[in-house]
Amino acid sequence: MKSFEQEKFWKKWNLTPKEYQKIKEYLQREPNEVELGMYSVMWSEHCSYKNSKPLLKLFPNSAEWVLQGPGENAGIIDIGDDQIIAMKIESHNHPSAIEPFQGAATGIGGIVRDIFAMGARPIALLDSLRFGDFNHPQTQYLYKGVIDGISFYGNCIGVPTVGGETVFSPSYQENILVNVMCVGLARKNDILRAIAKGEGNSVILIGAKTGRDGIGGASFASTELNETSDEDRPAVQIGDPFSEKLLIEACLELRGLDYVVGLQDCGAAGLTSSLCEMASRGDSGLDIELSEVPKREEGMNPFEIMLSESQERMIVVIKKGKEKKIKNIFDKWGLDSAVIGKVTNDGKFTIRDKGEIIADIPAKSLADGVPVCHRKGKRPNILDSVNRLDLSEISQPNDYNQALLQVLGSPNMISKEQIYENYDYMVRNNTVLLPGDDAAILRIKGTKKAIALTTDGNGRYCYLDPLIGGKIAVAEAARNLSCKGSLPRAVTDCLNFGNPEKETIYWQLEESIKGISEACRVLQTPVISGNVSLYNESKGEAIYPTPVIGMVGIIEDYHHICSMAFKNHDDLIVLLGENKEELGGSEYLKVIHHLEKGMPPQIDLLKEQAVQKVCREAIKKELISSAHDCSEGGLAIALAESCIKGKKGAEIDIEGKIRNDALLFGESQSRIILSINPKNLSSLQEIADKYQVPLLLLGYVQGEKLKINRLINIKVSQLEKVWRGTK
Amino acid sequence: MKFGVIQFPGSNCDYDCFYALNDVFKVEVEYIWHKQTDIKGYDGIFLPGGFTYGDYLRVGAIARFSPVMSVVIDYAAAGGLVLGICNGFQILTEAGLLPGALMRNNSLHFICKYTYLKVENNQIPHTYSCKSGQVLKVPIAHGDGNYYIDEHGLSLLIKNNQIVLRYCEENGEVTPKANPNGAVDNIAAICNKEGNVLGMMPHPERCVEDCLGSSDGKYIFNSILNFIKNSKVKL
Amino acid sequence: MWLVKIYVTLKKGLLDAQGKATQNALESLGFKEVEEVRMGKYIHIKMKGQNQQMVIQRVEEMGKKLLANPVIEDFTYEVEVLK
Amino acid sequence: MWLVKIYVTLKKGLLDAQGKATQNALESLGFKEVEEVRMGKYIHIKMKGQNQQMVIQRVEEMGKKLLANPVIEDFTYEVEVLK
Ligand SMILES: Nc1ncnc2c1ncn2[C@@H]1O[C@H](COP(=O)(O)OP(=O)(O)O)[C@@H](O)[C@H]1O
Ligand SMILES: [Mg+2]
Repeated sequence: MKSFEQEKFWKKWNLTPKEYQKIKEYLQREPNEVELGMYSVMWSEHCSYKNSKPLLKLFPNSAEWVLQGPGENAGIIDIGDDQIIAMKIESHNHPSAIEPFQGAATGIGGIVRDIFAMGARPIALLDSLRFGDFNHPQTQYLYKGVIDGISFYGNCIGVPTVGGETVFSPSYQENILVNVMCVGLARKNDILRAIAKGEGNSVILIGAKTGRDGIGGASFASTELNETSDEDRPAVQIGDPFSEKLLIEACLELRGLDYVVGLQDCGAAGLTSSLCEMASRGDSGLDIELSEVPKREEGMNPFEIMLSESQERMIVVIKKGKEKKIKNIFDKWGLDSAVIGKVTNDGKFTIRDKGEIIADIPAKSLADGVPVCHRKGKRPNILDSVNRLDLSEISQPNDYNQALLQVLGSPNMISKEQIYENYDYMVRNNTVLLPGDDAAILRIKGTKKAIALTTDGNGRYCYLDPLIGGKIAVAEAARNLSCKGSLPRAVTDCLNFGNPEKETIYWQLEESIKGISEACRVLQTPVISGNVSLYNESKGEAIYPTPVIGMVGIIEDYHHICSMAFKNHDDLIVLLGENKEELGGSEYLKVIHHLEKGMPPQIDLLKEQAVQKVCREAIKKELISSAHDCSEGGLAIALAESCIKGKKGAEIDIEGKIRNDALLFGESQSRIILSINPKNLSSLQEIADKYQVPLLLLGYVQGEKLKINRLINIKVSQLEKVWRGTK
Repeated sequence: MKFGVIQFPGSNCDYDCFYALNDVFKVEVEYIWHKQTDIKGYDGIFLPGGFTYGDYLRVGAIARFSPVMSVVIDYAAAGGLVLGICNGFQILTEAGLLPGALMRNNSLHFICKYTYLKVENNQIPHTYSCKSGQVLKVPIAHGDGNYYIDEHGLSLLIKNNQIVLRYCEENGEVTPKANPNGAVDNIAAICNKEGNVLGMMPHPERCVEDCLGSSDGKYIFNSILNFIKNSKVKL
Repeated sequence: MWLVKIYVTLKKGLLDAQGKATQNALESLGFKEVEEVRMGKYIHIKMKGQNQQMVIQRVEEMGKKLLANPVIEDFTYEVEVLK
Repeated sequence: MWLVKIYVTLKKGLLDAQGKATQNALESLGFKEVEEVRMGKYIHIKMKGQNQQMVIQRVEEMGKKLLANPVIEDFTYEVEVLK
């Protein structure tokens, strides 16, 4: 009888028999329902990484400049002058699919809390978005909702949203991706940690009151979306950016106070997760009294209080006796603060309701005790045919002007101005290179330094070959930074995949991680934080494997930066790198031939690094007028963009050793287009020779038209209309 | 010379105003907490942009009742120099210091971008060093910048020369296309009858250094500084 | 205890961009029978008060002072007793 | 012709930050008798329709499809004849 009942329990909670066994071992008894619920959320993929943990170990995550790798709320690098940058990316895919506005808004709220929990002031946001087919009515609804949600929340809290990406593909029709990245700045001494220690110290809950919203959100994010997901709907929370803004300012006042022990946000799995993680990091225990938690509603039961995902809350642990001082700070900002318990040294997470113990769990078992799943992957057979692409069967366009306009005007290639104009990308007066370029650049006030930021990832490449796709994601992010003049320094990654319990999905995950790891090693950009979002499936169909790479780079002097716009007539246009006959996985193949096939472009990471070095050095020496990396859409699109941005034409003449369509639209890697005053050419050539990078003369900035090899001859004003979607 | 920048709950350009005054123009500046009720000794008061009280209920509606606003009203009545930027402008209209109201942008979207502004009135402290008809490149960043006033009110604004800046094309032409939000008569900034209180939607504090893409905001700041230097009247 | 329902609407003659956008959206979803849409705020207040007249007086005050901006908005309300 | 008044409110239990802020503001203005404020949308629609039942059916559809998001919002409505 009894065991039958229990089985119903753990099944209801998405736990496996093995996990249930393990829980009994930790507790030396049967868990009660509250305890079981807590294990269930903490041991979900979303909180525990039980499927991905063994793979994440492959990432390189240390370097001289890395002060904090994975394991805290955000990673941290040293940028010199006693200053640090904190960064982290996170997904909010499932909530956004169900309630795009609030889902995206609370996604911003969550990632921002991760940053100021480290004691860093949030200074920039980036959003990496994937939606279904552009013309699908559902897509329009989701897309507008997500962008309005980001705009609503990010603008209100006064953190500029300076970059991101937006990709449309039927692969994401039922599972949109909303990944948001936040970057923070602090002095070294201001860094706070999410730790609870020191017997008798006080645990204080600050910010918003706890309500019934979002209960079970973490486990909800760890299952597939299906018909019954509608019933999970209350798992969506409402964001209050005004409270978040106050919370940011109040929490930043905690910096430098010697009685503050630790600071942590309440994210997925609410109090359960934030408290047990703090205890676990400090090898401590906690004794929590639920009746002290400020509640928004009457009659909430212990379970609801422990698992509520009400937004805009933080936990601070302080030295005993300083409670009044903390209260004064939060009172000033009009925020609630309540002492809800104390630190103990028995390693136990004890929860009471009016004194009565209702859960008593070894904190470490909850935070880190999940049995890790070691899975095996298998390459999907379907790739055999998908990877086969016979170019002789692909007809070349008769009219290349038409083809260019078609690719340029396709949803993935057009200007994203209509999106980023919804975001305040200037607040705080640091954005020296605005959105719309390869990367955003923010100066660091009080120094000559600046940081460059980007997010990149190509699901189609990863679908065709996750190893290469993973490498390219990193290489492209780094290239975007290098061609603005910045040295790539660190990565935060968001791994968006299907159900890892399937062998083929696991294979995609494993291969992608291997690719990312290798590229990060070669390009010296350690992974310092990240997030995993699995189970992005519906009706058994997984999304394209989509790792998103967020990257930060450093610029020593913000006067030495370079935008993509052509600046001066009669400048030479040159190409760093080589054009190869590679059309697999290209935007051209998709838009013109409706094919998503072949192998993604090859990548040689050492050559990639050399190309980037040349570009950085040339910018530093002030040799070049513009730089733009060649990526989706190929050479023709990159040239068109530089023309449009600079409102100048270009006359290009390239020796065509490869098919014309591959020349114009192929997506060969490791290429950067520069424009340069002719008098600087020999100096550039020297640098290129030094790193053995091919330098190819393409033509001149000239006139009002883009002309390429008698194939293309279009007025820049017409290109611009198509690109801006105003045609 | 000393300025005050008011900090309301939810202000988020307070820091940028402070930075512009302190770091770029090197004048003394202090934050004024919204609960403060003594604002003597300042040569000018800035109401910065942001989302006071989250813009909940209505933009500027709740902040308008902050304790500090009652003294700002007195300060303005005594002829003190006041500049409300963006949300600050919205608060000033709610408080009745400026006529009209700011409604949702007609696109229903937040808009952040550079705009061009034509100086229509250079006879007030805030535009004292601008040329009449001068075109300034200054960014906007707002969801509710659609200035509304009824016809009678508009005729009074015109008659009293209270329209200070209008949205225009790069060449200074005031056209419907240059109007980013639907504002009546392309209005970007207005002043009170006396000319000592200015409300503007665009953000001059965001363009005071060349590296930020424009430094035309300097004209507004320099106007204020020059005016005060030359008038030497202390309030 | 009293329940007060307050409706804040844009003054007649003002362009109601949100209403217009909603009307267009309804139309494109096939609701062609819709002739006009206007959007406003609905504020639902529970309050104490000795009698209906006093409540009405207070609600009028709230409306004028804070809940509506007379330059662009009108407000109306209904008052009910709540046990 | 019909006049339909639709009220969209946040589902019970969800945070109503607008309502809360408005309540605080009312309180600090001296309206201490206010116990709860909730904010919603008021949508005022003029539409054609053969009879009340048909109108109600269409309004239900509009509400579900566009005017409210059932994940977080409830809606109610009243229907009146207009000449
Ligand atoms: N893909 C990843 N790569 C590197 N680190 C990761 C990755 N996913 C998660 N991490 C790290 O694991 C830790 C826990 O992640 P997460 O639960 O998402 O953080 P939080 O609890 O702050 O939301 C963090 O330090 C995070 O940086
Ligand atoms: Mg966290």
